Parts: sequence; C-alpha cells; structure tokens
Amino acid sequence: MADATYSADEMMTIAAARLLRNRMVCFVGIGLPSAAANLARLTHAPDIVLIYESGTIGTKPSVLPLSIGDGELSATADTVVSVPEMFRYWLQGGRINVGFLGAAQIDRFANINTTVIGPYGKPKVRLPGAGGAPEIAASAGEVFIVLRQSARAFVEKLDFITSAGHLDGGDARKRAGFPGKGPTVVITDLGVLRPHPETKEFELVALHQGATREQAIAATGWKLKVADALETTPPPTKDELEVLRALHARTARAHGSSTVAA
Amino acid sequence: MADATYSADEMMTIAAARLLRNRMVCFVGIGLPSAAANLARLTHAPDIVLIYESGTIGTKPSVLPLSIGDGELSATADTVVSVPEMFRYWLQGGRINVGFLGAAQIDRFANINTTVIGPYGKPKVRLPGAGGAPEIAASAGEVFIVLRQSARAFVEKLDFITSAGHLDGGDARKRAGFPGKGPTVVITDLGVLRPHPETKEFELVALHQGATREQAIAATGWKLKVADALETTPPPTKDELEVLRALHARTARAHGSSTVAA
Amino acid sequence: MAELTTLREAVAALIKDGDQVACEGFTHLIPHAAGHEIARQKKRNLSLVRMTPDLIYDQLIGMGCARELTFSWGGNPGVGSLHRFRDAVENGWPNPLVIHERSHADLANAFAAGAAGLPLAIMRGYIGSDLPKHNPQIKTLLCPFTGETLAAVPSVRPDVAVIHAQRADRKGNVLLQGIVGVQKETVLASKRAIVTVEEVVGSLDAPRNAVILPNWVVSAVCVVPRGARPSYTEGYYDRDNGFYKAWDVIAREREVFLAWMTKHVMSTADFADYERSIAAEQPKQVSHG
Amino acid sequence: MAELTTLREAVAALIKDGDQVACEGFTHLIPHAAGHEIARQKKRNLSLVRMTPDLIYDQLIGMGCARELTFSWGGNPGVGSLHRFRDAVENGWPNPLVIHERSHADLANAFAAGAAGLPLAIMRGYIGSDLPKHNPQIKTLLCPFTGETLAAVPSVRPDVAVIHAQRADRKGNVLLQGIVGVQKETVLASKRAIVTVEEVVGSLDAPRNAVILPNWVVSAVCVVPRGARPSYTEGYYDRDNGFYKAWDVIAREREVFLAWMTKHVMSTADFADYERSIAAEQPKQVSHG
Repeated sequence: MADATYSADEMMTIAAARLLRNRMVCFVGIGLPSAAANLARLTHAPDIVLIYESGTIGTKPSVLPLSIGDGELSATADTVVSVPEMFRYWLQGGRINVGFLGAAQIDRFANINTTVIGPYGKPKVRLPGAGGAPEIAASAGEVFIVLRQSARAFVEKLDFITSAGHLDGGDARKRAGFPGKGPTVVITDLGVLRPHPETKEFELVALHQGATREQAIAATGWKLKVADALETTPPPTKDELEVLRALHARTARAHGSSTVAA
Repeated sequence: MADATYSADEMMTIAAARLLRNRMVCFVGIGLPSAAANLARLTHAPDIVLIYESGTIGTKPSVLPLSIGDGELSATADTVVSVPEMFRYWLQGGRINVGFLGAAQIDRFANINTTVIGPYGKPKVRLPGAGGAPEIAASAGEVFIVLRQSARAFVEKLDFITSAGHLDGGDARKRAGFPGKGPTVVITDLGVLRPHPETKEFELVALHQGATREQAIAATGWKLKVADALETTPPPTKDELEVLRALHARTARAHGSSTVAA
Repeated sequence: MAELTTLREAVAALIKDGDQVACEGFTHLIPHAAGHEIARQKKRNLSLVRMTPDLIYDQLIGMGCARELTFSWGGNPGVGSLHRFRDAVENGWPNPLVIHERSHADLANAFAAGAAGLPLAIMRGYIGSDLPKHNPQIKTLLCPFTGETLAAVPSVRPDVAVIHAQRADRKGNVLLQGIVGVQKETVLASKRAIVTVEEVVGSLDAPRNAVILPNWVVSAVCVVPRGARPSYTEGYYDRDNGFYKAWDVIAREREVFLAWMTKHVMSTADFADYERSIAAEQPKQVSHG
Repeated sequence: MAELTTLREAVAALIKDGDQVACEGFTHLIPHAAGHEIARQKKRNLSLVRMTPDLIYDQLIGMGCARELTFSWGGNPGVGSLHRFRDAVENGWPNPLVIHERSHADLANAFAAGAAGLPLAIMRGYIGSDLPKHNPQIKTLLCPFTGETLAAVPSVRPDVAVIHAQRADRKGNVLLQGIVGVQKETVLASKRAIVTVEEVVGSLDAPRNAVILPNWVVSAVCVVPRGARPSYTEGYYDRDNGFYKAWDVIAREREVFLAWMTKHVMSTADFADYERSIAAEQPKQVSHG
C-alpha cells in the first residue's frame, strides 16, 4: 500500500495536496504550494482551478514553474488576464477559495514574515518582501500555509508581519474586518498544525509517520501545544509518490536542475 | 470652386470637420459629431484617431454607425477595449485631445442638457440622459459641440445641466478643477460660436454663406452677441461635398435609410 | 459551476421577484432572448441595472417587471426615444419607476468596482453636472495625497447578471469577442450569472488574452441562436437596424405595445417561437430574418 | 507618436538623470536590453519603480543608477536573493537606496490608477500588515457608503515607461501577448514610453481584443531581437532559467558583479554585442544561446 522510502519533503507536499479538493479555486504561491497544488490536480482533484498571480487562470502545467510567470503557465491556462485584473477582480473580488502560501517565518497565530529579519530600517537579512501575500491572506476564503518546520522559521515573535494570519489571536481577525477566514492549516515536513477554535493559536494536530512530538516541539520557537487526539498522517500512496516524482523529474528535465530552490 | 447646391446640414458637418486636425485623438459622439469626424478622416485628416465610447479605438468605418457600438466600428478599429477601460484609461487618463459632442440644449456658456425638459422629478420631456458626456466634457483636452441652431435648443436657462461647459462663465471652470479646457467651439447650421476669452459667453464669430446675423439671433434663446469681425465660412468644396454625400449614400445603403436620426 | 440548461429553466431558477438584475451588452451582444423570457415568466418588482436600457428594458418596463432602474443613457440608439421608459418616468405607467440616474463613466466604474469586491468606485466625474443633486448616491471624497475632490459612487453588485456571448465549450467556459462592454465586470460583480450563447463547441480555440469567463463564475449557459437579436453577435449576424426603427412605432402607444408583446413574446414558448411569430406577422416591416 | 529608432537613441533622448523610470514585465517580457542600455549610458539618480525588481534592477542598483526604488517583491524568482538589491538595502552599496515598499496588489492598482489619471487607488489591502507602519504613503479612507476602512495608495505616474513586446507594425502600433502583467497600465500611466520589440511587421494581424498599444501612446519603438533575455518572449524564445541561477553567483560578490557588468554590458556597444560577449565567455555556464 504505502511506499516505505520517501522523504519528509515528499510527505509534506503530499499531505498538503490532500487538503485540496476537486473544483476548488486555488491561488497558488510558487515553490512548495505550487508543487502541492499541481500534485492534487494530477491525482484526486483533476478539476481544481489553479491561479497564479501572473494572471494565469485555470492553468495546467505539465512541469512545475520556476517563476510565477513561466511560459508553461500561460500556455496551459484557460485564460490569461492582466495583473491588475488578477488582484482586483479575481482575488479582491472574492473568487478564490484557498490562498496557498509559503513563508519565511510564521508565529503561533500564523502571521507571516517575508520582509526582514532584524529592524526594518537596518535589516540583518533583507527578504524579498510582500508580493501578493498580504492581500491573498486577507481576501482568499481560507489560507493554507506550507513550510519546513524549524525553530528559525516558527518563531515566538516576528520581526515584521508582512501578511496577517490571526494577528494576536481570538477574534482579532474578525474585528479587523478581513473578508476571508485566514490560515486554517499549516503543513510542515513533520506534521500538520491547525488553529484552536477559540484562541486561534496553531497547535499540532497530526504528525507524519516517523516524525515525533519531541521533534515538532524542538522545531518550534514557541511553546507548541499538541492536540490530545494527535493523528498520524497516512503515508504516501504508491500513486501519490509516483505522480509527484514524475512531476519533479519532468520539471528537472525542463529546467535543467532542481526547481524547489529557496 | 464651390458647389452652389448644398444643405445647411451639409455645411454644418463640413464646417465641423474642418476644425479637426490630422493625428488628433477625438472621442466621438454618435450622429452629427460622428459624421463630421469621419468626413475629416476621409478628407484632410487621414490619420485622425477616432474613438467611440463602445471601446473602439482608431476606428475607420466606411459607413456611419447608427449606434455607438455598430459592428463596423469594431471591425475597423486598431483595438477594442472594455467600456470601463475606455472611460478609465483613455478618457479620464487624459489621452483625448477633442471630445466631440452633440446636445439637445445648450446655454450661453455651452453647458449641455440631455436629461430633462421641465422639473427632474416630473419632467415634461424625458431625454436620454448623460451617457458619456459629463466626463467627456470634463476630461477631454477641449470640447467641440455641433447642433442645429434654434431658440428651443439655444436657451437662456437650462432646466438641467447634464454636462458642464463653462458653468456661469469667467474662470468658473478653472475654479471647479476641470482637467480639460471645455467647449471651445459650437458649430451650427447657421454659423460658428466661440467663447469670449474673459466671460466665456459664446458669441457668433462666423456665419455660413447665405445665413444672416438676424437668423442667428432669432435662433438663439439668449441675447446673442456677434463678433465685430464676423467671418464667413467658406462654402463646401467639391471634394468635401462629394466625400460627405458618398459617405451618407453608403450609410443609407447599409442601414436601409437615413442615419442621422434624432 | 455552469450548467448547460434551457433559458426557461435558467430564468425560472436564478431570477426571483425583487432581484437586482443587470442584463448587459453595450449595443453589441444584448441578451434580448433572456429579456423576453423574464417578461414571459412575469418576473415582478425587479431592480433593473443597465448602462443603456435600450429596447430590452423598454420591453420589461412596459410589461411591468421593474420597480426601479439604474441607468446612464436611455434612448433608442440612432432612432430616438424609448417610449415605454418615458411613459413610466413621465406618467408612471404601468407602474411608478424609481430611477437612479448616473453617467456612463460612473456605471462602468461601478460595475468594475463590484467585480473587484469594493463597495465604491472613485472617479473624476460629474464636475459641474446637476446629476448629483438628484442622485444622493453620488458623493465626493478628498484625495488624501493631493486634496483633489473626486466623485465617489457605490459599486453595483447585482443578484443576477444576464449576458449573451458568441460561444461556450462543453464545460461551460464562455468566450466574448468584439465590443465586450461591461459584461465581464457585470458577471464578476453579480452573485449569479446567466449566459446565452450562439453555440456550444468542443473547444473555444480562443486566442491568448481573449475575454473568457471560466465556467466556475457562470451559473447557467443556455444555447439560444440569434439570442441577441435585434442587437448583433460579431461573427454570427449583423444588427437589425430596421427593427430598432420599427420599435419606435410599436412602442409609441401602450395598446400597440401590449398587443405586440402579448402576441409575439407572452404567447410564444421561446425565442425560436418568437422568431417564427414575428416573421409570419411582419415579413417586410420587421426585417428579422 | 512612436518613432522607430535605436535603443541607444531612445534611452539617450527619453530618460534623463533623476527621472522616475518603470521597466515593467511580469516575469515574461522583462526589458533587459533596455536595462543594459540605461546602465551603459550611466543614467544616475533614477527613481526606479517595478513590482519585481528582478535581475534587471539588481544590475541597475549595483551599477549605481538608482537613488530610490518602489517595489513589491525583491527576489530572484525560483533562485533566491537579489544580492545587489540586498547589498544596497543592508549596506548602502554602492550608494544608499531609499525604498518604498508596497504589495503586488497595491502596485498593480497604483499603475492602473496612474493609467486612469487618478491621484490614488483604493483597495482592500494591508489589513494587519506592518508595511503601512514603514511606508507613510499607505493611508486609509472610509467608504462613505458602508463605513468600511479601505487602503488608499498613491498612483504611480512615472516619467518613463520601458517595456518589451512581441512586435510592432511599421506605424509603431505594438502588440503584447501572453502574460501581459501591468505593462499597458505602465505605458498609459507614464509621460513617455520606450518599447523594445522582437520585430517590426507589415501588419500586426492581432485577434480582436488583443492587448495593443496604439502608436500615439508610445514615444519610441526599438527593434531588439531577444531583448527580454534572460526573461522570455512568448512565441519567440523560452526563459533562460540557467542564467537566473548563474546570476546568483555573478551578483553575490561586488567585484565579480562589477567585472561582469564592465566586461559584458559597459564595454559592449549594444545588446547584440552583449550576447556575443557572454556567448564567448561562458558557453556552458550561461546558456544564453
């Protein structure tokens, strides 16, 4: 049934893909979200609608894009619109079910930092910045976040909130007037986190097979809460692994090397 | 040189056409402005850019459109854009040199009424309304107006200002913050009116050959001022008349009857 | 997700009495067949929105379907007045009609703002015009950067969009070409959308950057050949200018109008039946062939 | 009215030191040849605007052309950091760079507002984000209809737009196809516009509703085959992903960067010469053929 030899990254991508349902309209970030979304499309969700911020709607790439605007996205799209139209009519217009994001850093309320480490005016590390994320986080029906779990990435306090999750928790998001529900799940290479219904603090609700509670706690910069009924992610099926590996192999052939660069 | 047998409407259209220069970008209203603008394009201004509010840019119709969105406009256009884009990027964006309008009624400051005769809430006559005119009148570099002169159309006081000319005159337009210069000329079947440089009241500056000062005064609902140096419009040339009549003949054949309906 | 269905079913299922309905199409692609079906099903109390009411709303207003109308230019293009519209505004027949009058630039912006999920649009508009005096929905805002006073207008977000398009594919993706007006904005601004099309094809074969509505923003796709008539569909048939002129005569008197609508629209089963009916009646005057 | 001219002449005539310049192109159609020419002519003190600074602005920033940068995502797509951009922000090398940081949605709206002749755009944006704390240009407005607080951002109205497109006709009308980003808005928002194209053709043969810039909104059209490289031009050539990866090595150290730019850009006459230069240098590593 399950293939015993797979990587934590593969498990993460597959676990993320499983959360997407057929016919969902998904606004996809580049990198891990893009791999997961296309895996979903190539397995259980053939009619999922994938949208990239470059204006490509209903795109069906056969290889993963290296950039958000690869020619493959345009060539296989149902329609290609301008970037202002994308953000105005399609995202802000409330047409997106799921915004699927990566992140450099998140905190316990799934607020995201992709801007700076250190002070804004004199950063230790200058990250790329916001891109489409602040408005995806605000306007998508809900937000899925996928990133590798580490104490460097899962921090007690963000130096900068680029894109809001649940702010300082509770009903803060509702009070701030967001149209969308915000982050409802964080998928990592170790497991799955979901927000507590009241506090909105993200808690570990599932571990991937082989990962331990201690690993997850050690890889989290805040005092990670663990759900009583901690589930175990079913391992990848043969089909999932085959499709994912074929996708990565096609991609590597097309781009000349690994595509999931940082 | 001149053809002795021509109608006052033909003279009006030809006089209006002569005011358009080659390479101007002209936002064209349906009816008389459309006839004049296309006559200009077919005679001395072959590279004039004609724009209709239906989104057709650089259109070169071989017959006059009956509606603002005839297929002929789309088929002969350099590009066809959406109506929101037309009003946002092209008109409000400041890309139009001349807005060329008709009118049901105007006053001495070339304010235009196309909305109601009588009170707004209980109109004696309900006219079609604004269309694109208020913003054309505001945002075009300047505005040309063409309509038949009569005491019913050239009134002392408008029941309703649909599209602003020079408001109550003087520097009122500048104070109101209009981007464009507003109406700079009114062409009628009797002659040509232009605004006084200071007061902005429209005065008769030219009579078409055969028309008299008394006719013009009688056909004006306000006390019409007449320029000291009253010019006479040169009569239509053979070429102008031939081209205009051929245009109307082609149009009648295409539409089944007269195209310059009210 | 678009369902391929009949126009009768779509109108019955998706338009309720009292809805705000926007039948759009700027001269081109006016959804006349859908308008007829709304009249035929005797929808009532509708809040109609359309930049140019045109013949399609003259018919609905005259048949008593509308309680209010939002519009920006109410004439019979190239011909003259809309007599049923005027009779409603001037005399309250067949019922009083509340009008919300705006300009083209305003309504175009308002549909775009609706599509963009915004409650308002801002524009440089109405300067010196009397329209804001009679439409309290037209407000102003100060630009916080320049201090300029701009017009602020409410977005339009109808319950139902109704449009006509060239074609759909079997999945219900829709292609519009030529003068596309505000139809994309109208569909995206609306909760539900009915699209009539000339035909359903295996593949749209649309050029890159064509105006396409994916099936998941459309509620129903209905095949109605010539469904824009007397308007036109680029690539399929021309505008029936003769009908626009004939309408001036038909609509001028209440009795003539009612008789015509009763015979050709209310008593026919669908648009094909309507076409047969007027073809039989007025083979010369209404050149609807 | 568009003049057909060389890129060297266009940049010399239309871009002045101190100008606000927007070289746009969203991954696709990035005007790299024009970027090189700006560096080659040693333009200084530019206020650069671009959603994604990308390699094109990494080069201009590293060569000391820019005094400020307005942007929304500053990375090397699919690869990692823009090292020259980071060096300028983190260390002020080669000169301090004032940054005006916004989001994609903001800048896309801001270009559209600029094209629309408006001083501002409104959007539902930045809710809960720290960006407004560090960019005083991001303000808020209350909707007078709903009371909702919306973001108000200044429009972008550059002195010069620079874009690359598939082709122009002999009159200078320009066709863009595929991922068109914000280029139309950038051109219409700007006072002047330089367009490099793959080729000039007798007729554009564009489908209806294609993205076309009429010649009267363009200042100069310059034929530069492959002028988007290492970005791509749909229908002509693919993205040179290898170059994006190689750039990470070239740009990481100041000296390596300067040597590379001096040899291949500053010492070459034009883009064709640049292509010969890098082809001769690194036939394997930089697969620029």
